Amino acid sequence: MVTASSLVYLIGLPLFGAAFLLLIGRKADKWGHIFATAMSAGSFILGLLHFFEMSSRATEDRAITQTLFTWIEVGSFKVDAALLLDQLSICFVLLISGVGTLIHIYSISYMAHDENRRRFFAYLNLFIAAMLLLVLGNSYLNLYVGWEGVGLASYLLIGFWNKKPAYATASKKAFVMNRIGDMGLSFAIMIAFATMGTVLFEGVKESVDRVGTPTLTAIGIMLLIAATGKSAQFPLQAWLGDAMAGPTPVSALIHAATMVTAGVYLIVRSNFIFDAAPTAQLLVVIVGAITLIFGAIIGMAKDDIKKALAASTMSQIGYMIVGAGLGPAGYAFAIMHLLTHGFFKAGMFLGAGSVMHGMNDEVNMRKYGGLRKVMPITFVTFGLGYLAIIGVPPFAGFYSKDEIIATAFNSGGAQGIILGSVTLLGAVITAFYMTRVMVLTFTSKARWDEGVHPHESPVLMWLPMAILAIGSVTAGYLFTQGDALVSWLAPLFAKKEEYDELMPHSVVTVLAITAVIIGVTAALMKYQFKSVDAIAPSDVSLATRLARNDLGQDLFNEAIFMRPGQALTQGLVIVDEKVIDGAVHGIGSMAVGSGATLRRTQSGYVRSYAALILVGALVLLAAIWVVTQ
Amino acid sequence: MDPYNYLYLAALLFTIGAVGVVVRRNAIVVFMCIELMLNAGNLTLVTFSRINGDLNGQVVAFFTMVVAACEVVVGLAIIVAIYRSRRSASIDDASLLKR
Amino acid sequence: MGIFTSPILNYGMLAPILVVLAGAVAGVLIEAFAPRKSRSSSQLVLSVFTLVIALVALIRARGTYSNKAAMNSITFDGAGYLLQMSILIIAIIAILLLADSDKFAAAPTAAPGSDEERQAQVANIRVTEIYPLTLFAIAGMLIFTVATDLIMLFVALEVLSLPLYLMAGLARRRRLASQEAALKYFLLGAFSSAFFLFGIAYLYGYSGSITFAGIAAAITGGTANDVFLLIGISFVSVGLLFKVSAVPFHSWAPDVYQGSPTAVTAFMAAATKVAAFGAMLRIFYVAFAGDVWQWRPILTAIALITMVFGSLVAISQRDVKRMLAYSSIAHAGFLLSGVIALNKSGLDATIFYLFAYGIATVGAFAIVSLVNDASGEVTDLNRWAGLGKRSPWIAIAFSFLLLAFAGIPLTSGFVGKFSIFSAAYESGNTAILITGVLSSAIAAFFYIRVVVLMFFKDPVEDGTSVVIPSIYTRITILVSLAITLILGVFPAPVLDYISQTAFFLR
Amino acid sequence: MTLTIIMFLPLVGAALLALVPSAQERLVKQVALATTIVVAVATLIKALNFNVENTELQFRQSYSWIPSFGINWALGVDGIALVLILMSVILAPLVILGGWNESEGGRFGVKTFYILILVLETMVIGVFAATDLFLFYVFFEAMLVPIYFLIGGYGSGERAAAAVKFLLYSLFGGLLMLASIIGLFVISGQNGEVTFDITKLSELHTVMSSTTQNILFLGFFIAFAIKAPLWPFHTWLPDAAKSGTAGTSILLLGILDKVGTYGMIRFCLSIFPDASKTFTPVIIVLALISILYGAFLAIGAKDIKRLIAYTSISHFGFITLGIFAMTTQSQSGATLYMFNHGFSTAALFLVVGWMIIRRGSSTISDFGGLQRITPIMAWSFFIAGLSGLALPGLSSFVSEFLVLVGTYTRYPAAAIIATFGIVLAALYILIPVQRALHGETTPGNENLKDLNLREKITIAPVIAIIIFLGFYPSPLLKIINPAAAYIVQQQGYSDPVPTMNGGK
Repeated sequence: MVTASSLVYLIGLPLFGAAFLLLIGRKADKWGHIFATAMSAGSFILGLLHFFEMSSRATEDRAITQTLFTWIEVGSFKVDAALLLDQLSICFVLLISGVGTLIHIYSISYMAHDENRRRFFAYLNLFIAAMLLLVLGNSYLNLYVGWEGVGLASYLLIGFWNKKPAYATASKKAFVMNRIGDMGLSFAIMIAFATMGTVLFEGVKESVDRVGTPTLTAIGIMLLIAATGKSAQFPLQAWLGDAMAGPTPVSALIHAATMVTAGVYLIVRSNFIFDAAPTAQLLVVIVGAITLIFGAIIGMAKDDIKKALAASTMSQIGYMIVGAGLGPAGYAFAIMHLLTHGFFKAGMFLGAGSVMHGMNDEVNMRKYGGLRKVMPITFVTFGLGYLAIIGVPPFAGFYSKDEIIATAFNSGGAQGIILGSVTLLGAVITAFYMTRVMVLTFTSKARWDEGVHPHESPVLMWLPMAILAIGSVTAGYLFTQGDALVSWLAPLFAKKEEYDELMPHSVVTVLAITAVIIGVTAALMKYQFKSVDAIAPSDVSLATRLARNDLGQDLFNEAIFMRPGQALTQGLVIVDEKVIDGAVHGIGSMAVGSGATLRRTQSGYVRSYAALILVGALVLLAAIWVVTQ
Repeated sequence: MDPYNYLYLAALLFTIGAVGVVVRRNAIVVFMCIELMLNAGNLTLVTFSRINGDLNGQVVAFFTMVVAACEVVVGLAIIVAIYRSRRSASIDDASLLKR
Repeated sequence: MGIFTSPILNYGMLAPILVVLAGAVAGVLIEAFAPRKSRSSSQLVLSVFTLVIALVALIRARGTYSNKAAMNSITFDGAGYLLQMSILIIAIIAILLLADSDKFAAAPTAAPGSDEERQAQVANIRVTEIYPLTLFAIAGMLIFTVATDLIMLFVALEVLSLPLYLMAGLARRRRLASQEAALKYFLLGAFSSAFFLFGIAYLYGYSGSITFAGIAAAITGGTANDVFLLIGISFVSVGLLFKVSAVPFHSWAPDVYQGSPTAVTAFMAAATKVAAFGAMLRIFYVAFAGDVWQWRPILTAIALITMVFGSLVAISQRDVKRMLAYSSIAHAGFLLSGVIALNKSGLDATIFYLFAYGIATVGAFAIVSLVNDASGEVTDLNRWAGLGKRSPWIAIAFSFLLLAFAGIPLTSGFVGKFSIFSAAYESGNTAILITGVLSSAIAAFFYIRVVVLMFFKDPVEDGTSVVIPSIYTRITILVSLAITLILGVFPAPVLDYISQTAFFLR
Repeated sequence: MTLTIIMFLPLVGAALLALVPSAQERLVKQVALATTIVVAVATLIKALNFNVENTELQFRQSYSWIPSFGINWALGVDGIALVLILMSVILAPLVILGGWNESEGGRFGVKTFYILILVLETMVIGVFAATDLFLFYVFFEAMLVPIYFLIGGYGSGERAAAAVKFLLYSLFGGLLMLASIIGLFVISGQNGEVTFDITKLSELHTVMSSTTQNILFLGFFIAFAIKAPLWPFHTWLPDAAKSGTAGTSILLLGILDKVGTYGMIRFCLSIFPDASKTFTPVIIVLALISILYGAFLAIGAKDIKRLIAYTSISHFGFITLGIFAMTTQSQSGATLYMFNHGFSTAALFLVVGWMIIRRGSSTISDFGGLQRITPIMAWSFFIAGLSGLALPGLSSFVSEFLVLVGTYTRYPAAAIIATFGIVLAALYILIPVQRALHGETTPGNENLKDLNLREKITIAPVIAIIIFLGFYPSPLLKIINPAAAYIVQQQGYSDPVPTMNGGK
């Protein structure tokens, strides 16, 4: 059927689509979107073929590699342009190209009135290509190319409507914060090459047991930094909220389903490093836990539907990171949550887009309400996603989140209890803020602005939402059926250590469901059964205000990085002009000045010249005398 | 008498001449001071000739006198020319060229 | 004693000097007897002819080296041959500038603005005494470089100086300044000659000999009174350093360069420098070599001060001739490093440098003489602004010569600088090397300033224009440019020739 | 076709130009363009014969020039020199084509502009191909003259002052180098025949005292640090870049400044291995300062051309770091960086030049919203900018990463500090991108025209090269690697082995 030599087309199709659409220009305005969608769909179909092919092979033969050419070879540093498709990457390939294709379809309609739709689709294709490269690269350096490539695509798409300065700034902010994370990845690669002489996943994996723990810890921490940048984890999380400036399909695809989960991929891919570096692993868990709560708290206070969803994304990825930080026990669940999240979060974002589409691009949920009746399909699909994310059985999120909470509780000792409690708390808050979104948007009384006539979205938009909703409903069940996903991925990871169950799985399930009920109830009490103001109340608690301001993350960044950075820049500009160039000019003027001074000795009087000669002669005589003595 | 005394005398004459060049303003006087220096040189030469018991020094002195005479010719020509233009023989007046 | 032996003269070796002297005498006769109308042209023809014959005679004499060319007074050796050749070549191209007699006073003896002067101008009297004067000066220079006894040295110094004093005062315009230049040059020149003579007396007193060989022998012997030697070396150096315009004996140079007629300045700046350094090389290499540890530190200090001083002061000059004067002071510093090196490469390098510098200097002053307005030459640099637009070729030529002075590769100046600093470093003199390159950097500053003025400033319409008065000036400029370029690009033949030829007979 | 002939081809073109009447500007330009294309093709053909297996100098030619000083007209190239020559000859026609109208309105007329460029091209080939130190120096200094007139005669603003600053700075460095060259010359004479042959000079270090070596090394290094501007010798560059035309700036930053970094490899390292070792810590610190300092000043720059100049200072910091980190990766990376920097700077300056011509201003804030008005120009600028921030997939990433990874294996701390430069790079590129391309249309920009055909033809190959080499740098690396490895080995270094236990 399909062989390894076709792997390149997974990336090649969308890459070609992007390049072609950008180069051909306006001529393709009429059909560019279809072309791009076809490229993405082609990638998905090829991915499916590969999946079937792969599942038909024996477990140990499943990973395939395609080497295209030698990319960089200098001395012992050798990196091929090579692609690796294994059980882990195929999951991502399908997620990326599948969800990607759906969002292409959705965007055809969503962006129908944008004069630059062709360009938008080119960027989407570029993103798909870069993201596929990220998950298909067989070395950290290849991954790095995709890693920055998705950053670029994200930059272009966030700033798609860059006429608005705030949007342009948001895109720049995202890119720069990502670059900080990328630095971590660079360091990781450098350390790996310096200590192991290779940057291939395989090579590093083989070398792990010959490298000291401190080195592995360092690599692990650097990879974690990279992950925090890309996946908007604490402390590099601040860009994600602003990234909502991009068109909503972008938020769905890049900033919910795929790109932001790259950090999780990186950590899971590097499982062999983290398994051998407990400190790094602990840090991963801590970062995940902090972000989980951090995002959830922000989510409770946001009135902007997209920002609320973005905060939720942050929080959900926190779950995944926690899962990935739990070692062999958690990797598969992290991936599972990643996949289910891909479905339901993308679905909800598309739903949000659909709402905005119907509400004249209004994003403030306080201006929504009562959309249940006018946008029934959106309500249903969004609602299914909602049930999935808060973890109502048997929806997808229930399975994946439940497993992470259980694994957290069972990771042993005080850590287990703390982690378990944090994840449970997260579940409560998730239920609360998602219910809030749900209520404010769909089920509360209408608070529409005048002249707004909400309507259901066209089929091209609701169809992808429906498909994703089906995924949100069924994915969890499918993945856990006979431990399908866990055993699919198992060959990649070390064997789970047997541990004593601190808490039986059934207890965890009960606790989780209880948490959901608490959260939902609280939200209903607050929003469903009370009237909601169309204008956000200003007499709110400090906590709320803090949460509205993203817990001060921007203030913090501004105070700690931006302002000092600007001051440093201004200072250096002055130093350059006054001190360094000043010194250069100073030397110049010194020469000129001393010349002008010495020039005065030339008085024009013969007698003074004669005196100079006389003195000169005497000095000469004296000097020779001195030398002689 | 110790011939070295003539050396001291010559040195004194030379110094007087040199100082004269520096302090006097009249071109003619300055020029005479230079002549004085040349003659101090001559006296030195003759003295050394005596000390060394060698005639060459005296020969040099003769040449010097000839040269000094030539110098007078050239020098006076220049001084006279400049006096005619400026109606002044003060060398301090000739200070157009400076800096 | 008592028996008079007639001196044995080697006429072959003396021929160049004698030819030039004869030409000078003939010039005087022409001045006295030839009709006024044809004087100018016949003097020019005579002078050039004389110099060419002298050059031919010189070339014929090559290889026949002896330190008994005129008893012990003149030594004709490789170095002398090369120096004399340099002087003659420079003189030939410089004397062509004198043909532009419009630049010289019609009646030098008349007071400026007097009736006498006006009559002379109306009668279109052209001064032609300058040719024999120049020839006399050239003869003095030729002797100066080969003189090996103190009498000859002193006489040659005066023979070369006295005509120059007069020539400095011959400018047609700005006569007061010109006369002032003559007066200053004369008084200071005579003053320094007195030092020189006094020094000679003490050298004689020290060694009991008037020949260089005798002095060298006395130094090697080391039994005589060192104080005499010390005074002798110091005061002789004063005279020589004055001639080469080294700091602090430099102060005449800017004033005289500026006040003199530009053609005279060209000749003086180029040829005198060759002659004075030629004599200096000979004295220090032949007579004083044994005493090097005493004078080297002092001369090194003077060389360093001279380089830096010349370069620094040149920056603030507003007059192109004064600027070139200070530049020549700086170059005197560079040249001194060749003297101090006291080795074969120092000798070779100094001779090459002198020739290259002399040629470029003549060319540069020739170009200066081209920039005129109604009242004569324009030497104010500000009025040179935009010359590149007005007459690009002249500006390019001048820039090229300035780049040669600055020592940019592919010009003769670079090869010269390279070889002379190599020689200095070879003798272990790192200070000279480092100061040399640093002051070259300072010097680059003012050379480039002129280039900027000419090319990047817009011209001011004030009547300044470039006038090429005669074919002769054109020849001078072209020859000097060609030699400067050839010596920069293909210096090998000349360098080889110098290194094979240059030596001192002791 | 020998190197000498290739080298003189531009001069022949210049001579031809001199014969063309000045009034026929079009013909003048065509002749100039044709000449540079011929040179580029000739060089490419020549390069095909280069044996990549061989670490020795190839295409050698040597004729005696000034025998008494042991000076030869000696040419030859190794991989490093060849790559730089290729870069120069490919950029030359693009400069002419891209700045087709730049020469008009200059001080010295159209014809002179192209004659200067062609003369410069000869000297550039000479400076990279010279295997005789003296010959190198001659070109090194003589090169200043044409570029000086190009800046001063055809630029904008305070062009004369900028040109003088450039010239004096360079002359100062050049003279320091001259002092060192004289030193070497004399020492070579004291230890056998006088020579300027760099192969022979590289054996001299065994007889030099370490003090002598250090002093002579400094003479060379400072000259090169001025040329490639390294902090704190950099202040001439922003002025010169701002004042020169875009084409001049490409020649200056893209090509001429490489002579500095090239000189460090060719002369500082091979002639003074011990001194290089002594000064490595200092140089690495200077390189790091340059990287960060250049980046910060680029962020603070208000003028687009000054901005590019400061980014170049940062990039030269990377190159210098790579050279002195002394691993095969960093060394190859540094040379590749030089090549790539040439093209990414060329791309930036080309586009910026067109922007400035259209807008009549080089102040960043005068632009705005160009992406909508002139999309192709904006894209070109954006891609050039991405290349400037070393985005993976573009050529500069490969070189920057090689430098970093190579440096890390020997000097981890330096590599880590340098890596912060990549964050700053994102800022200094994206800030002007945002101001110039995004946002509302700034008044005065409404009617700007997008790139015309000539401009598209110019920028296309540059961008193509940037992208192609990002994915497939092997052709260049194959040429560079042996030479770079040879230099590392010649310095007595070998790559640090992976520190893990047991090895493979």
